[in-house]
Amino acid sequence: MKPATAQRWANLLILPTLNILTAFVVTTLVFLAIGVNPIDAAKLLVKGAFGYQNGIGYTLYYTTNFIFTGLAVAIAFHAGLFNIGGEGQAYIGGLGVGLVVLAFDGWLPAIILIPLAILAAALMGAAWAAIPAYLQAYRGSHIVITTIMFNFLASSLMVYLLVNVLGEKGQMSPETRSFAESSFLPTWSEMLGWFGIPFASSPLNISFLFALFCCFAVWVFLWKTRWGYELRTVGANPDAAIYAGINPKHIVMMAMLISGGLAGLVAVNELLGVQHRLLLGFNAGYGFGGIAVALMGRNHPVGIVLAALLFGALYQGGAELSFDMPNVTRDLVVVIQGLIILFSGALESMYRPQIQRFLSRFVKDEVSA
Amino acid sequence: MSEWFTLLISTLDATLRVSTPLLFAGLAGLYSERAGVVDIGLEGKMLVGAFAAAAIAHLTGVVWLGLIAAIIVSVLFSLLHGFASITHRGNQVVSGVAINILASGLTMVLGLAWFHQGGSTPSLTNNERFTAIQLPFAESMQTVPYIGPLYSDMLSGHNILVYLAFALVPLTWWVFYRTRFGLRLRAVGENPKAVDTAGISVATLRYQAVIIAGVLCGFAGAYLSTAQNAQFIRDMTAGQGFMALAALIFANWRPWPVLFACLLFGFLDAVAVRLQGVSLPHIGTVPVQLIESLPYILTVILLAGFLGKSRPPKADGIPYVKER
Amino acid sequence: MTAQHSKYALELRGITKRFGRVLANDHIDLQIKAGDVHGIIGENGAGKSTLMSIIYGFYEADSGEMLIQGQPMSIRNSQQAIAAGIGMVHQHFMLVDNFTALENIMLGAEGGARLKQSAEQARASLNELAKTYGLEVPLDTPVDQLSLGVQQRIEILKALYRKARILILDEPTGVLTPQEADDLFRILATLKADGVTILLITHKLREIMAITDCVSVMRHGKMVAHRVTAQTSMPELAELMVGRKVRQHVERKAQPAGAALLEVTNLSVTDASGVRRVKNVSFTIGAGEIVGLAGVSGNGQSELLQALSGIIRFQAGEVRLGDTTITPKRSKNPAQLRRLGLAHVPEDRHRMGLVLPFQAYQSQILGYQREARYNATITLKDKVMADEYAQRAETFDIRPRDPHLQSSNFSGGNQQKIVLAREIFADPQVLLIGQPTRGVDIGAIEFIHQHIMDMRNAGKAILLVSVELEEIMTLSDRIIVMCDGMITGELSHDEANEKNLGLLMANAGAKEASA
Amino acid sequence: MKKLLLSVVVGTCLPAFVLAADFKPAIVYDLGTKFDKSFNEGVSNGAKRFTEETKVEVQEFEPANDSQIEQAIRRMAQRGSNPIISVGFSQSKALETVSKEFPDTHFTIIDSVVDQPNVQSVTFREEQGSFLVGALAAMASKTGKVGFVGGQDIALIRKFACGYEQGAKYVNKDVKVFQNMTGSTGAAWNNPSKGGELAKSQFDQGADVVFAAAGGTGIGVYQAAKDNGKLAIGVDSNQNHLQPGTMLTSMVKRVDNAAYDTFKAQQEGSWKAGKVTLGLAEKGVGWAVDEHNEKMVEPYKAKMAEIEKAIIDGTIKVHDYMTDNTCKM
Repeated sequence: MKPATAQRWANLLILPTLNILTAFVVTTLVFLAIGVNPIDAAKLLVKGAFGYQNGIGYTLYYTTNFIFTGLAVAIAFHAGLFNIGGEGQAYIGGLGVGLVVLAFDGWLPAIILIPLAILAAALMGAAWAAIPAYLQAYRGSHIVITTIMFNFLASSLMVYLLVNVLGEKGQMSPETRSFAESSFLPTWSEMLGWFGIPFASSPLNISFLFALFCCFAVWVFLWKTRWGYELRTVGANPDAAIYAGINPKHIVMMAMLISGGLAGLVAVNELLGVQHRLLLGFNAGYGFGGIAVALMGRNHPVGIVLAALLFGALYQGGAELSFDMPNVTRDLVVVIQGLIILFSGALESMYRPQIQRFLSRFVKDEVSA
Repeated sequence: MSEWFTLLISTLDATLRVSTPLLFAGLAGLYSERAGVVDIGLEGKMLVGAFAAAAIAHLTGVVWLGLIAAIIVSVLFSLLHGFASITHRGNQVVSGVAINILASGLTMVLGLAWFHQGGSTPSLTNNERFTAIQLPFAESMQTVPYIGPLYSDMLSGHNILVYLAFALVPLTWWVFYRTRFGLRLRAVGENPKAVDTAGISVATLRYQAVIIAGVLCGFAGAYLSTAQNAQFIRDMTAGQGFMALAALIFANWRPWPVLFACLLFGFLDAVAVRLQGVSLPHIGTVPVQLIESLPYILTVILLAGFLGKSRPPKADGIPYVKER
Repeated sequence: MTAQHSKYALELRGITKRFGRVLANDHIDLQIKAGDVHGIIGENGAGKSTLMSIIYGFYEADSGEMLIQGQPMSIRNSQQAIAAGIGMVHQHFMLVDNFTALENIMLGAEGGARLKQSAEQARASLNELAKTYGLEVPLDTPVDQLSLGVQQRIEILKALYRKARILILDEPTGVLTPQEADDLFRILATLKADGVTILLITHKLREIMAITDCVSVMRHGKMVAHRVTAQTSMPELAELMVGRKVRQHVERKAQPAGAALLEVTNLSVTDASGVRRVKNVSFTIGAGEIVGLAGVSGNGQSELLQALSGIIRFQAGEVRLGDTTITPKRSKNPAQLRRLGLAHVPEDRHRMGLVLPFQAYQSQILGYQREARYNATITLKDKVMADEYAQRAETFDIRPRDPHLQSSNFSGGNQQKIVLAREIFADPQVLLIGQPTRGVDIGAIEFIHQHIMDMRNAGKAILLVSVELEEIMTLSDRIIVMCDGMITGELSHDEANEKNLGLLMANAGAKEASA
Repeated sequence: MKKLLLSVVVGTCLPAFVLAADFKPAIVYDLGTKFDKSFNEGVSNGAKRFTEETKVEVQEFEPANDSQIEQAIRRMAQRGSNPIISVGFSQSKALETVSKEFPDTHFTIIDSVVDQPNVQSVTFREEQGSFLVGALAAMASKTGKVGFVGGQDIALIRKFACGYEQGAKYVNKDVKVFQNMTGSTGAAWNNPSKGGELAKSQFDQGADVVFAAAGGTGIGVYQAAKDNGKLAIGVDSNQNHLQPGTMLTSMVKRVDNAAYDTFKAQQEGSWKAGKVTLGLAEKGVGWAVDEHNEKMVEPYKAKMAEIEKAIIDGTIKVHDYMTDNTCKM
């Protein structure tokens, strides 16, 4: 094997696997600390996530959200940006869905209404990302900080709107009226029903396919188009980008608009697919989950689908776990999420020296200065 | 004395209480970031500190042990951050995010397993908390017009951690600008290579800085659960770590301005509480959400360069790589 | 044998250092006599700086032994080196910009935990040092407000304040004006008189001849020769540096310059910190002409190149490129300039010329990614790109030929060929070339020079910026010289020699050495 | 054959559990935690009482987010739980969906109305209970100023606030009522620091009795009351024991009874679908008197009884905020 190839495999496969394994080993320790048998828990978790149709439905439904936010984080990452604002962008994407559906669901047919709502989700998500992007590109404000701030601002804004403007009167919780059925996305069980295949009812809807399509589109965009080429150039070497006549400011804007738009699509799955109304906090946790997914998936669409599936399974299996193990709550999934971000992200290179040494034992070659 | 004055005093009194955790965390961030280590994880460290303080104070009945536990646990998380970002040169923002998420999950999982109260710790009695202390002459000063209430109602009657937080500001200034450690700390955040070639270990300095940050976050956490409140509750930091980060940026990474930024943000919070539903002349009712968002909006505006120039330490967030 | 040790201030035995797969220092042996000025010469990338960093404890050697004043020492960090009496002035100064000179000098040698007393003590002893060695610096001004010459003095003071008896200077004159360089040599002479051992790293032969007692030559990570300066000559040293006769021959056919393709008039560039880097520069390049731009690095050549290629904006003057006039108001970005027939080989291929994580065939369209032949409606035509790369790899002998290999996995020479091939194949009218052979092995140099000459012969206008006088003199039809942002003179190919170029580069007497 | 078998399994497994009719009660809690010392905990206490009496285990679940609610209810139904108590208004939409899928399962929803033939909807007249504690607060106040700290700013909490204000004004029409909501998101139920600050700001303005209808946030309010030597009123469950001497009383909402009664009724076969509204008359709401506050409220007991009677017989009409989203006095 050539050293370059060996290196690539190490980066692509061995390192990420070791990192995830470490995260799981630590998770096991946490299980032991709270007196839960980790093997039983793992069995239950897997069974809950994949053992029956309804469980699979939920797993894939969560996966859908994580794909969207994972892609959002990844595309910004390729442009050298760290978008922590997925949470807020998803939220404001929901505002787009809500406004469109509430305004038009009385008279527009589904075939027009749904695409319009999807577009609104993406546009509003993008708009919310546009401000930090502009400030980064043209005013040099650090995007990590501004997107954090914009998460809080999105939350305040949505609360204000839902409580004072959009909220349905006489309703307990601050949420809008239910959407008309013309805005509902077909669920998996409905769609399979058309072909005579029975599938248990679950929130899994057509958005999942849409998310997979987005993965493909992002892959084509990043690696097969000149815009993706320019975006990756800016991320990898901003000086080279300027040299190549690429305006990094435009790329920052473009990357963040796409990123925000993708994050906004969480609202499509959640609101058009499942909740059928605009409500508070439907975005909770997916923005930050997206960071873990992107890091774990090495910012590649295929990796992101796999990582999102893992997180979907953790969410669903974790919920299932708490049915049977009173000591286990959803918070354990949060812990696992944190550990994965830690080991796949911050401590990404922890094992690199060892692997390097291991490789050099087998792959010999020397280049002098 | 006018009602307005009384209201002002009570608002300022609240400002001091609300600013205290921000100040601890803001100073923590100051030490860390001036040494070149970005600290998004203030929130998480406060949270684990709060949990440890409440848990240990409850179990031992001694609040000081709770404080020590908070410091130890928070420092452990700091060391984790250091391990990732100093030893392994990982992405400091990612590490911070991980710490926040980990803290949020871990406090709940352990709290639930140990106390079976939905993640909260049992309520603390007054003996297990930091309670108000009266400054000397607070009673007798009460009657002096203006100065009296200012002293007895606003300055007096806080718990020891409040006074400590404010005392830390001049101390930090002194450390930064009058000691060898401060000189090195400021240098390592600007040009770590210069520090390295001067024969000082960059890693050791940065570890020292993040450990101090951990200690201060421990104080902030202990304040939340054993002084301001009397138990730990899920996610009780409620974004204050990020608010502290905003204050730090607003203060342009300098000690005294950190104090003023924290006081400003605390004041806004205190005002928001009092302004709720009140109709102001000419303006009408200001949405509370707007006032609550003000610190964030102000920080964004500052970052955008409309309120002067934000100048972070040059090496802030950049891992120090010695070899080429 | 053991008795002799004491006469060496510093002795290295078998020092080896590896960076990843690159062997930077290969079993280096070196002996430095106490009180000598000892020169180390070698081309860029020969491993000089790495070796010095090892001596200074900044890097730790993988193997080998070091003796200081005859005593074996293991130096693992700079602190130990400082304690052993070693001081170093780095090529890029190790100063904290917003600290004062005093704070910078004290850093790491404060004396006590509290600053105030130690600052007073430091001030007193620094004044003493300044008097002894003629090293006056303003102690209370932030260093970013001081000139590079003064910053260098601060660096020397830093070492002396730490009682250094062995002083290493890494390329000390690269950023200095000739006057500042003279000052430096005067200071070094004083230090030598005081018994300080000095290691001078440079790739400038003139300096070696002027000031050193002994000289060691490095090439490709190895120590290849040791000479007593008085017993060697510049040609011999040059040959030792590059490993064979340097004087290259590139076929030059007489060719009168054609119509002006690039006309620069009164161009001025001010950088972000408000310093004027290029001052009223005017020149013309005709078709079929190579104009060489010589100068000590840091005298505005880089800024001029970047302004001409559209990477940075210029603030005054105008540039005529063919029929197009470019002014500060009607500026053009690099993409627009490329469409106007301007190509640019940047000075630093890693920083600008390539995207290291990209595969070779992707790096090879950098700057041309929007050209129609690479683009289908939406996607890039990978096949066209890869085929084109294969063709260029053949023509330019880029090894390996694999278009899918990551750009970072090519050697420096081959990386440079990728960049050069890209810009030459674009078939520009005007070609800007910066440091075409920096860090490139000898074989490739000749190859690259030939291609540049071929472009000239094909009637292109070429601006060649290089710090290698040899290269400039070999290739250029005319040579213009820059100093302190201004053009100080112009020489024809036949007029130019190292002496008159050197005079122009120093712009003799025109500059003040003060801060 | 395989397909047939599968469909038989799928087809039979759901009703099979129900038909087995072994008695498996279940609760899906409101978002937030079971141990909120008020609403959820009330339901939990009811379940505990039932378990202690009958030795029947109650299956419980605490959902993490909105989508888990529907999942949890469905999962419970699939496992054959019956009846299933759905706690909190945020579950109404989920329950509406799931109840249609399991027509043979009995559901009880607390605090909301779901109009299905197999759902019992239990709501409370919080305004009546709040009126009572408002009256008590006004009586106990020496300054003529009382406070209210709400959790999330939603109609239900405004209903509490409105009833409280009416009660206070009934006793002393010059009374000043300070009202604060902790916030507008779900986090407002769990922010004791903010609760404490809000209470302190009301104390600073002269209030000496404060009523918190704010879930976990209330803990901070009571703590602040204790630290400042003021009085506080608890909510939902009897919270008098939390800070004895500080807690004037608690406005109890007998969700524990609602839960207990649901299970009991199911066990006895008397469970009925439809709307149940529990007010003072039904002892669904009220004010708590126990050993912790007996002495403090002694002077007001007679007057309170009088008001209680007046509300029950309709002499006092307490306006319900939620009927028109305004608080008419």
